[in-house]
Amino acid sequence: MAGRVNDVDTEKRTHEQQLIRDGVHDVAGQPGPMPPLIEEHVQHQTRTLWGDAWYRLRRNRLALVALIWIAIVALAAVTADLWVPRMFGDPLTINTQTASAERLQGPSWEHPFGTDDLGRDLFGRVVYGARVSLTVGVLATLISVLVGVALGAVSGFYGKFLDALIMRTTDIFLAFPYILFSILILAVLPPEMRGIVPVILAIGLLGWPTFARLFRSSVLSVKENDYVAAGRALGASDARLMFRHIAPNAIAPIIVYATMSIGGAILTEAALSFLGLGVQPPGVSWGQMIESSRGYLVTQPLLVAWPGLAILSTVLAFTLLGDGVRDALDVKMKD
Amino acid sequence: MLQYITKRIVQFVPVFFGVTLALFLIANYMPGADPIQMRFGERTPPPEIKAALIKQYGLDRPWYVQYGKYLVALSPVKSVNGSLQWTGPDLGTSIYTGRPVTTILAETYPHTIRLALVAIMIEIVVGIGAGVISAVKQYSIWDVLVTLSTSILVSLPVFWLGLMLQYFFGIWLKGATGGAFYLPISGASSPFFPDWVHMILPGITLASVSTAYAARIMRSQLLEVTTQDYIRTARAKGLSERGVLWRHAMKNALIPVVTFIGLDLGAMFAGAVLTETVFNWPGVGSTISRAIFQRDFPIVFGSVTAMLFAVMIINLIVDVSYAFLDPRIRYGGAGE
Amino acid sequence: MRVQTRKWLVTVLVVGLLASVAGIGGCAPKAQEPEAPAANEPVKGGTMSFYIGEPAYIDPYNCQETEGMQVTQALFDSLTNFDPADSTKVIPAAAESWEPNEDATVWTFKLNPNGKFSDGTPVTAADFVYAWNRIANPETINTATGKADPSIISYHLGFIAGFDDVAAGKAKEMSGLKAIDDLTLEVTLSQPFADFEYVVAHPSLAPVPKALVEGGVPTGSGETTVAYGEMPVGNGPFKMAEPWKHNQYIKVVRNDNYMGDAAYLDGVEFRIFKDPETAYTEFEAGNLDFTQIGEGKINDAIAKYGESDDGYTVAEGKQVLLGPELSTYYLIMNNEDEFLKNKDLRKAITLAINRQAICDTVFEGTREPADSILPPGMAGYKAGAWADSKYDMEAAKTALEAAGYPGGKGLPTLKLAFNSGGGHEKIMELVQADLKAIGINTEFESADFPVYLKQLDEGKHQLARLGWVADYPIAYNFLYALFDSKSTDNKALYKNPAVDEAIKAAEKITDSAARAEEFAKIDATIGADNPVAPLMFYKHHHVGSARIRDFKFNALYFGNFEKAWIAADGAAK
Amino acid sequence: MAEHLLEVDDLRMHFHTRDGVVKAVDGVTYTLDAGETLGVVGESGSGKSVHALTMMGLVPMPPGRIEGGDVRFKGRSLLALPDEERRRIRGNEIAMIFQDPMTSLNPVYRVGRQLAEPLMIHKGMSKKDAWARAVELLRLVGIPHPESRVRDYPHQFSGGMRQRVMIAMALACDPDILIADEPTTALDVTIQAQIMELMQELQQRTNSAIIMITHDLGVVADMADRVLVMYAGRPVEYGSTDEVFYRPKHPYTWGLMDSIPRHDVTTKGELCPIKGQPPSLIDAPERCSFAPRCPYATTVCLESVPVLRTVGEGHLASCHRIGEEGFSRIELPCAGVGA
Repeated sequence: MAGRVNDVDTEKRTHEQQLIRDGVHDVAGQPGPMPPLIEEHVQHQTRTLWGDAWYRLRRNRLALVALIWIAIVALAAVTADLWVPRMFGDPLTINTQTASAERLQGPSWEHPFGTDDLGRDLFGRVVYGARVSLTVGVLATLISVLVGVALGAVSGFYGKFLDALIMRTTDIFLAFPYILFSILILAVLPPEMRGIVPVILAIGLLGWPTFARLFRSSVLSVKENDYVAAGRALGASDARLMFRHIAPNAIAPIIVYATMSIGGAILTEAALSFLGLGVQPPGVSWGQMIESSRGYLVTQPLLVAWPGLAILSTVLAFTLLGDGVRDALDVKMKD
Repeated sequence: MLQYITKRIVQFVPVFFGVTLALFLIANYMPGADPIQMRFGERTPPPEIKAALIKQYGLDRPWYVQYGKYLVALSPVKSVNGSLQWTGPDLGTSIYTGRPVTTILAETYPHTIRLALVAIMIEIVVGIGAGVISAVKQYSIWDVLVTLSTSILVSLPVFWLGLMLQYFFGIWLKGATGGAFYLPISGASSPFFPDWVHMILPGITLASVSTAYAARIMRSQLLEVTTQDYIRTARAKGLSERGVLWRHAMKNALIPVVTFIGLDLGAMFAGAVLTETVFNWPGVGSTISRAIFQRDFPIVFGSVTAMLFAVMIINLIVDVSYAFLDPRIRYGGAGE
Repeated sequence: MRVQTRKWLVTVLVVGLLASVAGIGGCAPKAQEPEAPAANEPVKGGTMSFYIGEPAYIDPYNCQETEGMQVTQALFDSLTNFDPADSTKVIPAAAESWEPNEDATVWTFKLNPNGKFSDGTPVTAADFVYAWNRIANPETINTATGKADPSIISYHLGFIAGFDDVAAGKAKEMSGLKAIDDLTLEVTLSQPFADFEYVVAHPSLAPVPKALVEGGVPTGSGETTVAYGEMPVGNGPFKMAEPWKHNQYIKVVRNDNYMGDAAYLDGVEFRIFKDPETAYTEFEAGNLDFTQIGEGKINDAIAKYGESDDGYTVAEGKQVLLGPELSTYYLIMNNEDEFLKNKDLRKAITLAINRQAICDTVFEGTREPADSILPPGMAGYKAGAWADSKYDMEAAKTALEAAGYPGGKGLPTLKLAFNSGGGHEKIMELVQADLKAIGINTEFESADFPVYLKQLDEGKHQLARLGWVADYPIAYNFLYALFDSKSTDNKALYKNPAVDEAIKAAEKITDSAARAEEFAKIDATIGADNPVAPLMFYKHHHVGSARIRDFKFNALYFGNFEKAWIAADGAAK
Repeated sequence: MAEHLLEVDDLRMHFHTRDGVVKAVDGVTYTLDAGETLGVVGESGSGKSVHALTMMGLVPMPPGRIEGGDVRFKGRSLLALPDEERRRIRGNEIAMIFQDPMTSLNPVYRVGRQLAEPLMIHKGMSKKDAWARAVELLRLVGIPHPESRVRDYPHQFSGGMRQRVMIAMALACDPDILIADEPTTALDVTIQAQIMELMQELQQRTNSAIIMITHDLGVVADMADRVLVMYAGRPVEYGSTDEVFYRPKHPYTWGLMDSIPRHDVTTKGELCPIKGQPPSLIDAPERCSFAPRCPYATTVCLESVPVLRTVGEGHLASCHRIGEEGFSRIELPCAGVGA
C-alpha cells in the first residue's frame, strides 16, 4: 500500500526548538544532516523526563506554594529546639507552680496561639507536633513504598502463584477498614511498646497493598513494551530488566501516590492519636493535642482549632503537591 | 452473570478466613489483657467468680478450639436434638455486658446503615453534582471552587471537621441565635429533635471526604469522557450539548463513580469509627472500637464477621450494577 | 411524645425566626432571671431527664457501675437506705427496723408490711433470700441472654455464712440466710461485721420477684413479655415504663404501688450517652436536666448556672454540684518493688506532688487535695491524717536524700502506669513534672483498661494510678480493701500484720462512734508508711437544670428522685 | 460565478493555549461541489483534521478561536449561524466519519440506538421507525444479519464492521457532504480497500460530496477529483488530482511523492521519507514553515510567508522559489532512514 507521511508525533517544545535551531543554521548552505530522528527522540525523553517534570512542577503555582509550606513546616520542626523554648518557653515541660496562672491564655505576642490547659505555649506545641506528623508521614510512606514496590514487583514480574498469593493478601488488607485494623494492631500491643514507632509501622505496613497493586499494574503494562521484549531477547537478566527497564518507567505513579500518601499518613496518625493510640504524652502530636483539648471545645475552641489547622494546612500541602507531581509526571490516576 | 457472582463469592472465602483467623491469632498471641477483670473495674473479684467467667467464655481453651467453635456457631443452621434447624448465626455474648453479640449488632447496625445511607445520598447529590458542574464549566470560578474545596476536604481530619461542625452548629450558632436555632451534636435520637435532624452533622462529616472524592472522580471522568471519540461522534451527529452530556457522556463517566460510591458504601457499612466516636453515634464502628479497647473479643469477632459479610454483599451489588452499566462486562470480553 | 416533639421544634424555629426578624434577640435561658416566688411548694408532674452512660446491667443481681445503679436505685428499695441528709447514716427502707446481736454476727431485719413490687405483689423476706442467693450463685442465669452469667458483685455478700460454699458451687443457698416469716429476715455472718447495716443499703441487694425473673415481664403492650433484665420490676418509687432502649434511654415512671410517699415526678428518663462531653452539650442545649460537667467547663458552668450551697442539691441559680464524693484518687507505689519498698523514697514521692496544681488545672479547683486515703464525709476521716500527703518540695528532697538517692542519683527511671482514655494523662503529666523537679525520672506506661488491670494484678507495676469509690460510707470499705494483706485489692502490696489485726478487731465494735475512732487510728498508722500517695478527693462535677427542685445527688453518687419535682413554669430550658 | 455547495474562504482557526497561540488552520481556501471528492493530505498536525472539525463546529472554543475566514454551505455562512441551526446541519446535511472506529462508537449503547439517534433528532422519526431504518442502513453498508446485529453493542463488532456502522451513521440522514477523516487509518489493508469501495459506491448512489482527509496519497489518487496539500496549517498546493500528481510544484509535495513506493520509477526502489519533524505551530515565526526541513530552502524562505499563487490550470502552490530560474525538482540522495 501507499507509503505514509512521516507520522511520528511529538509536540515537545524544547525538541522543536532544537530542530529549528539546527535547521536554521544550515539553511543558508546545503541541507544539513538531521540528527537521526527516532534515537534523538528517545534519548531526549530519558534525559529530560525528570527535568521536564521539575520544570512543569515549578510552573504550577499551587504546587509551589505547597512545597514552600512543607519546607517551612519541616524547617520549623527540625530547628524547634533552637528557638521555640527561648522565644515562648519550653512547651514540653509543665511548671506545676505556675500552671494554674498561665493556663488557657488567649493569643498574645508572648504566646501567639495562647496557652493550653496546663499552661504550656500552644504555638510551641504545634511546632513540636509537626515533628511527629512529618516523621510519621514520611517514614510510614517510605515503609509502604518499599514493601509495596517489592511485593508488587514480585507479583507483576513473576505472576502465577506468587502473584495470586500477594493479590489475595492485598484483598484481605483492603477488605478490612484501615482505621479499625490499625486500632486493633495498636491496641493489642503491649503498653511498653506504645508510641511513635508502632504507629509508623502500623500505618506503613497497612499502606503497602495500594502501592503493590499500583506497581504491579505498572510492571504489567511496561512489561508488554517492546523495549522490554527487546531487552529480554538480548538476554538481559530478570534483575537487570527490573532495575534498568521496568522500574524507572513504573515508578512515576508510585512517586505521585507516595506524595499524597504522606498526607494520608499524617491524617491517620492524627486519627490514631485522637483515639489515644498514637503518640503518648508527654510526647506531642497534633491529633493528640486535639484529643486532649476536646473538652475545651465550648469554652476555648481555639485549643482544638490550632492543631486542626496545622494538620489541614500540612496535609493540604501534600495533596496539592501530589496533584502537581501527578500533572508534572503526566500520570493518569484515579482520584 | 451467575458465574461472575460465584467467582466473587469464591474470592470472598479466603478473605473471610484470612481476616477472622488473623483476628483470632491476634487475640490469642497478644493477650496481655484481662477482659474478664475489665468487668470488675478497679476492684478485684474473688477468683472463683473470675474462673467461672473465663470458663463460660471458653477463654481457657486453645485458640483453634475457640476458632472452631466460633465457625460452628456462625452456621445459621444447626443440629438441634438431632434434626437440622434454622437457628440463625450465634456470635456469642459480650464479655463486658454479657449481652448476645447478635442483639448488640441488631441495635447498632440500623444506626450505621441509616448514617451510611444519608452520607451516600450527600455523596451522590453533592459529589456528583459538584463534579458535573465543575467539569461542564471547566476553568470557571465554579470549577476552581469545587477543585479547591475538594482538595481541602480530602485534607481535613474527619474527627476535627466533626468537632468544628459541633462547635459552629451546636454551640456557636446556638449562642448567636439566642438558643433559637442550632443542631444536635450527639447521639442518634432525642426527644427534642426528629431523628433525621440528628443525622445532619454526622452525615455531613461522614460524607465529607467521600463527597470530595466523588466530585473529583466525577469531574475527571467527565473531562476524560468528553475527550473521547464517541463524544465527538455524538456532536457530529447533531446532538445538542445537553444531549451529548446527559445521553452520551454521563453514563460512561458514571461507571467509575458508581464503583467508587458502591465501595464507599461498603466501607461505611463497616462502621465509621471516627465520625461515630465524635458524634457519639451508636453504630457499629464505635461499638467495635470500644470493644477493641475493652478487649471484648466476642463483639470484635461478631462485628467484624457481620462487617465482612456486609461489605461482600455490597461489593457484589456494586459489581452487578457495574455490569449493568457497562455492556462490555455484561457480555464478557472487554472488546479488545 | 413524638408529635409533641416536632411541635416543639417547629415552635422554637418559628419563635426564633420571628424574634430574630423583630430584632428582639430570641429566648435565652432564663436561669439567672428571678422567678415569680409562687413555686416553692412541690408539684406533681413532669419528667426529668438524667444523663447516664450505657449501663452493663440494670438487673440488681449484677448491677455494679454507677450507670446502672442510678436506674436500679430508682426502681428498687433495699433493706436500708443512706440518709439523703447525711450519707454516713442509714435510714429504714424496705426494712422498718433491724438489730444485730452483740458481736454483730447475726442480724434480724423487720420488713415494712406495706412493701410491694410495682406490679402489686407484696415484698416478702423470701424475695430477699431469693435475690441474694441469686447473686451468690455462680450459675445464675442472665435473663437477658438466657445464659449463665455469674454476678460480679457477690462480694457484697461475702460475710454471710455459707457464701463460700455457694460461690464454689457446693451449695445452692447460703446457710446464713433465713426468712423467719414473710416480714422477718435473719442473716448470720461468718465473722463479726458491725457495718453490715450499710452493706444492705446497696441497691444491688434489693428484693426481686422470682416469678417475673424466671417467667419474664409483661411489657404492658399485648401479650409480649421481655426478659427481667431488660425491664426489671422492683419495689422502689419508680417502675420501668418500657423495656430498656439500649444505647438510647431508659424510661421510668412513678410507681403507684410504692410503700413510701409517691414521687412528685411523673418519671425519669435516663438518657444514654457514650461520653459526658456530649451529654453536657445536650444539657447546655436545654435537652437534659442533669448531667456531668466535662473537664475545662466547670468554672464556666459555675458562672452560668451558679454553685449549689451544699454541693449536693440543685436549686435554681445554684445548680452546679461540687460536693465531695466518697472516693479517693491515689498513686500506688508497689511496696514490694526493689526501689519503692524504701519507705523514704515513698515519702519523697508523696511529698513531691503538687496536689493543688492538679486540682486547679485539670479540675479547675473543683477537687480537693487528698490528705488521707479516707475521704471527708466518711466516719473515721481526720483532716491531715496522712502527714506526708502534702506538697513540700524541700521535705521531699530531704526524704529522697534519706532514701539514699540524693537528687535522684542512683535511681533508675521509674515506670508510671495508668489506663489510657480515662482522662488520666494530664494528671500523670503533672505528677511526672513534679517528680522530675526533685530528680526522679519517670516514663509513662499507659494501657487500655483491661491490659492495665492485668498488669496491676500481676504486680509488675512500680507507680500506678487508681481510684477507689466507696460502696458504702464506711472506713472498712477503704482500709480493709486497700491495705489488708489478704485483700486482692491491695495493689500496693502493703503488708502490715498489726493493721490486719486492728481492722478485724474494729469490726466487732457495734458502737459506730467508737468504731469510727478505731478506724481513724488505723488510717493514721497506715499513713505513716505511705504505701500509696493519695492525690485528691473526688468531688461532684454535676449540674442540674433550673427547673428541677429539691433534687439531691448524694456523696455516694445516688440521685434522690423520689423527692425531686419540676417547677410548673419551668420551661425545657 | 455559480454557487458552490461548499466554499471555504481563508479559514483560520487558532488555539490559544498557555504556551502560546497555535495556528492550527491558517488560511485554507477551496470550494466543493455536489458529487465531487476532495482529498486533503498532509502530515499529522498539518491542520487537515482541524479544518474539518472547524467546519463542523466541533472544535472546543476556547481554546480554539476562529481568527478569520468563512465557510459557506449552500451560500449560508456556517460560522455565523446560531448554534442551534448549526446543530441541525451537523449529522444531517454535513456528516463526518472519524479515524478510529474502535473508539468512535459509544461503548455503552447498542449500535441501533446510536444509528437511530440522528434520525430521531433530524428527521423527527419515531423510535420504532428509526430502528427499522437503522436495520436498513446496516444492510446498506453490508453488515450481515442486520436485524440481529442492530441490537449488539459496539464491542461485539470487528474494526471494519464498526467503520461500516460509522459510515451508516453518517449516511443516515442523506447528507450533502460527507467528511471522512482518515477513515481507514486504523484498519487492516484489505478492510481499507473494502471501506473505500463502499464509500465510492455510496457516493455514486447519493451524489454527495466527500472531503477525504488522509495522509495516504494512494487513496487520494484513487478517489479524489481534486487535492489539497496542507502543511503546518496552511495549504501548500491545491489543484486537480492529475495536476498535483503529475505536475507537483511544491517541494513538500515532492517530498510526499518521494515517500510513495512508485511502480513507474525503477530507480533504486528506495523510499525517501521527509526528514525532520513538522514544526510546532506555537508562535510560528513569519517565514515559510517548511523551510527548516526543505532541502531547497534559502534565506528568502526565512523572511516571509509565501502566498498561494497560480502555477497552472486551477493549480495553486505556495513557495517563494517557484518561478525562480533553475528551481526544479532534483534527485536527492536518501539519508538512509528507512520508512
